[in-house]
Amino acid sequence: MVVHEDVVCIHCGCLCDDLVVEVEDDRITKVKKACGIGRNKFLHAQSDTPVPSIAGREVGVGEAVAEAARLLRQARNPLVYGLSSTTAEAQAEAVELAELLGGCLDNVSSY
Amino acid sequence: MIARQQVGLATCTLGEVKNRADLVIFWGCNPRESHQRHQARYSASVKGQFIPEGRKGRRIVAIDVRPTSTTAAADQFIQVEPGSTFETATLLRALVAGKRIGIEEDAKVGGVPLHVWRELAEAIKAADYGVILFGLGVTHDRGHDLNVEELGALIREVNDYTRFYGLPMRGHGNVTGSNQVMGWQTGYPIAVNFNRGYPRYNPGEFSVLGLLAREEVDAAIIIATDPGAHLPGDSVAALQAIPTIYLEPHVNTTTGWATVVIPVAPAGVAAEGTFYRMDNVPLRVRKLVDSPFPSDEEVLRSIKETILHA
Amino acid sequence: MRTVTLTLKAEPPVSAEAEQLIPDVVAGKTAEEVRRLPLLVGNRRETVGDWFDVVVDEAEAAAPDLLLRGDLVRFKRLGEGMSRGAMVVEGRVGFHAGARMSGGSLTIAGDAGDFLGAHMAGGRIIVRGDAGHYVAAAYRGEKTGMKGGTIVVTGSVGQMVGARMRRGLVYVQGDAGDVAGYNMKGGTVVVGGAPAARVGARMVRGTVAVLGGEPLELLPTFSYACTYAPTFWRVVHHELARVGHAPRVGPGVTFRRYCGDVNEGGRGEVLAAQPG
Amino acid sequence: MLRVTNGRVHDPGNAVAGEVRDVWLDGGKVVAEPAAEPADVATLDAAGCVVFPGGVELHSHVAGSKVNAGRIMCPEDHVDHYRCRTDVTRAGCGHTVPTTYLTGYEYARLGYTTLFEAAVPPLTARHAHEELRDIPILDTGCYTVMGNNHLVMKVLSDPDEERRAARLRDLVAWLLHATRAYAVKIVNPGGVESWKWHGGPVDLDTSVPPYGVTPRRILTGLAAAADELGLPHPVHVHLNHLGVPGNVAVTLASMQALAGRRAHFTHLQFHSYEATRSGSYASGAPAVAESINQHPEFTCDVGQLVFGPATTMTSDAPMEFRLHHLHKDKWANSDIEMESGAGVVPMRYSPRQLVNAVQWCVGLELMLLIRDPWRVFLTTDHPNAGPFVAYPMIVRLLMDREFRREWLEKLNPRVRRFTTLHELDREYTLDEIATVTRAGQARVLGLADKGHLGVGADADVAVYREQGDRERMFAAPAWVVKGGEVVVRDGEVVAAVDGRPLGVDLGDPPPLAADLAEQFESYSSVRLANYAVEDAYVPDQVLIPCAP
Repeated sequence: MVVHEDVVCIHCGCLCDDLVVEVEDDRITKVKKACGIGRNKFLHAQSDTPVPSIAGREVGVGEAVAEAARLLRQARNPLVYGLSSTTAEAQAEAVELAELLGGCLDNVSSY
Repeated sequence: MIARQQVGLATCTLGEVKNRADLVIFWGCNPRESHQRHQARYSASVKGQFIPEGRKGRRIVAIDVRPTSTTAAADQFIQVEPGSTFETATLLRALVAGKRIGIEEDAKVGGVPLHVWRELAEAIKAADYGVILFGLGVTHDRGHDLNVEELGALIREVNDYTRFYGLPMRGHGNVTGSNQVMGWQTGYPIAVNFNRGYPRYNPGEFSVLGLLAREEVDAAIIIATDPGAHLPGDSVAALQAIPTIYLEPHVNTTTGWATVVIPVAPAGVAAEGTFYRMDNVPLRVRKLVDSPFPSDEEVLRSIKETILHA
Repeated sequence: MRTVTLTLKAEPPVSAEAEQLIPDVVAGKTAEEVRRLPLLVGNRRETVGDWFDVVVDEAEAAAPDLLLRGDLVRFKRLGEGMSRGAMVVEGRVGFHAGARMSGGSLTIAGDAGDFLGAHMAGGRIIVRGDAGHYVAAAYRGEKTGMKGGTIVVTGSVGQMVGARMRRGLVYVQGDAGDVAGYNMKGGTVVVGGAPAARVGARMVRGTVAVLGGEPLELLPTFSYACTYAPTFWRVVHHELARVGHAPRVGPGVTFRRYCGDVNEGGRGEVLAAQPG
Repeated sequence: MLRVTNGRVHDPGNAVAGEVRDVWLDGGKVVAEPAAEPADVATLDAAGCVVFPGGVELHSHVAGSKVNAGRIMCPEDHVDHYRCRTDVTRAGCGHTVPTTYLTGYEYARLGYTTLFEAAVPPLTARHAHEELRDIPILDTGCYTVMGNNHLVMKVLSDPDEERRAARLRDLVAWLLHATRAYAVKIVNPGGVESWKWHGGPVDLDTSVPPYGVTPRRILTGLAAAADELGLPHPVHVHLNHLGVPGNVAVTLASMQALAGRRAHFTHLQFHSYEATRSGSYASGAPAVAESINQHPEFTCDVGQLVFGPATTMTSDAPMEFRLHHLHKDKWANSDIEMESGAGVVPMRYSPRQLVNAVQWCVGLELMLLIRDPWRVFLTTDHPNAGPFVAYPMIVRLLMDREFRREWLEKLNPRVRRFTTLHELDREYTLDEIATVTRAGQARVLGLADKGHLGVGADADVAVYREQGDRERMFAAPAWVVKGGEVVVRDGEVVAAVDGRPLGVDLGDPPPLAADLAEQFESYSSVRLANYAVEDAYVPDQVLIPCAP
């Protein structure tokens, strides 16, 4: 078992950074100090994972990525949107993608 | 976000609230439900360097349209009518500055008697270090960003008397980071359009609700956000009418209909990187476990590279 | 008199930006030259000819320099920056119509989108229909919106009409949405019907005249000053009559005058026309 | 291998003053001329050009929380200033507060290859590094603000002088290491904390709550710590009373207090005002320049005013609040717990405004009256006194007294009563320009491989076509080479290489003292374990050695 101290919570804008998270066999087994919602977020982080798919058909990640690229490149005005629960590093990639596509870019704080 | 482009915003980090704030006004927010440890860590019961008594050392005021657990725990609850944030903030500006107002002494503003607002204005000026923590009840009330603009003007003007700041109670994990990253890479925090090859900005025109309502986009890629939970039904319908690519770690309603679903490693659990706290303090979230799937960052980079090399 | 007539062939799938379509640009061009003008459709650089039939012909003296036909709701920036000539659109238009315009006349027989006449400096815009939010307003972050000219909207407008305007005249024959005259620095907004809440909020100077009578939902930072028949109204009335849109309320009507916004110095005014 | 040939080389660090000679570059370094002509050599024919080392910017605000607050607050700054994406560059926009990518391209297009962000609060240091990473081409670093830091002030409140000095040294090393920064920055020492207590402006001997230390002690304590740690760059000081008439008194007193210690005084223009009898602005430049002239241990940069739009942004929160009251326009502020503050206010400087005209003259007076070009540097305190893209024009002002006279004619005529600029005839030489824009900066930064073209120097070179109009000459280099690669040709970016982060080698500094760690854990809003910036934010940071 690995105990991670001072873990930053990812749930809300508070980013409480004093969580203790226990991991066993690559599964999160226990979360201490978090609020109820934060604890659930960690405990359920590894469940209910979707499968990569195109129009409901299961595919590999590579194929899904290729189809995503094709659809976006085709579009005249694609929208890149969301970005609320991911890292700044991913957000930066999203910005460049929107720039490359010549599309629109927005996040959840515009309304 | 838009409001600070007109008046700016005087703000502070959460540690300043903790260490110094002797007056805390929760306006249109209910942290006891939505940001559950906020009061204990930063804003109410926490003991600060110059507020050693913690909760007893602060006066807590809650302004909301309905009673909540946050308003119940406040020293004072001012229950206002929906749609009155702007009027209220306007009145407080005038009262703080001692301006002549055009209503009678027995009038109500926002459904609240004038004398209550007078007392609040005096309490604001008498505080050593006051803060307004505002939430969706302000930003989603009639007037939207103008409410924040008016609160911003109030906060600014109170600084002629004492230190006084405002902090938005930002919601999901790293929404603050999306404003910051867009800010330094495009110059604008939201609502950017690259049709001309350079960033242009116009909320309303280039923000998600307007774009979808006017059917101005013909494909979408959504990252780390559930539109089913965030957007109104007609926006979701507009997304369903176009090819939509969805990067998401968990099954939800959107994974059920998105054209392309790409599962990702959840950020801060199976992928590391930077999150920005609601007060713009950046922290590093960690990779605690492995995921069978790549991170958002990796997927987005793959898509970008596929397009670049097509 | 030469008229360039553009007839929309098909509605583009996403919005297009048509700031090239102003008399200043098309004047003197052949039909072929007009067809070759660039037109941004989403992220694609296309041409006017891809989307419009273009005819250039001699017409009667009263005809406009530029006539657009069709439902142009997907076309933004029509008439943007025009400085001369007459332009007529027979149909709806998208955002920013007549924005930054400095002269000439733009007539829209249909509804207009947001930011109609934003930052306008001169000339005339007539909309026979409704207009969206931010008519005559300033763009984000800017201090000053409309600086001159006249805008008439025969229908109603959305929120923030006249926001941060400094000079010029806006006449809305119908109703106006919230915060009409927001943070005005000067100029005049006339609302023929009723404005919604917060009229004149954060006004520094300028006038919002409401013809539809009271009660008004005024902010507490406005105070009643007097009831009078201002000469200024005669001038406004005369100007609106000159452009063919004389208000039904006569030039000698009396108004109740409210001063505000006291938070911004209180030198603005909201006028409410009195019946009779 | 790359050869820059036939150019007149201005390399003041190696006493090369306009001689025609070749510069050979290989493996990212300047190398000696090879004995035999190598097979794979590319040549830049710099005939008719001057060859300078790459420019070094030691004081600019380009990355981090307050800069981004400025960008976000001012969309109107960006609308008419933009660049489209190209095959080699990212899109960007902004005039006084450009986006990170555009910042890198614009600096490179002027011939700059090294850049320092001048004020980073430790709590948001990750943010600064994230932005610096997104500034292409240039090598970058940043300074950590410490002049209102609670831990610093707590240590300084210790009456035991020796213990105080030792503990401060350890703390400074720890803070620099935790923030991955390059130097110690002091901003309005004690004044920002005082503002949080509703206190007025502080003087050198004002006792500042809550620890009762004085700005004098903060200044001298941190200067000594920087010296004793042997940091490559001395304390970088933004003095008290910025922008206030009569502040020349506190400026001279602070210099007196620091006499004998190395110190860099930044944007000195803003600190060199006499007060007129009516309390308005007059130049204090002669006295301040004389003080710098007499103290070889001091350096300064000027913070030259540029007429037109600017965006003021500093950690000096009370100063920004005062500025905001001039126009009652937008104002952003952020108090940062236990450390600092920040303010942002947009500005427009006008030549007809007497105050602005005086400020403009004061900057040039300092540049012309300080005799040693190795100790005064050209900056605009970007974007506070104006945007850095005005450098070519300022170079012309320094090199061309006729041009200066033309400009003086455009100023509010009363300015002659309050300044001495019209009496100054000095004209900078190309060598002196090379000194005040790169060689001097590199030297005071302790960057041995920058700012010169000797063998072993970094292969950062700027080649400008000789022209009588020095503004045009310096506005569009024929070539800029960074790390041996041509990144700019004819004033346009042709390759956007990555720059490298610059830091200082402090070894393994001792951990935070127990009492300070306890204080931190009690009153910070983050855990100590999450405070220090991780390696990921400064990949392959180049560590410059200290010489204690």
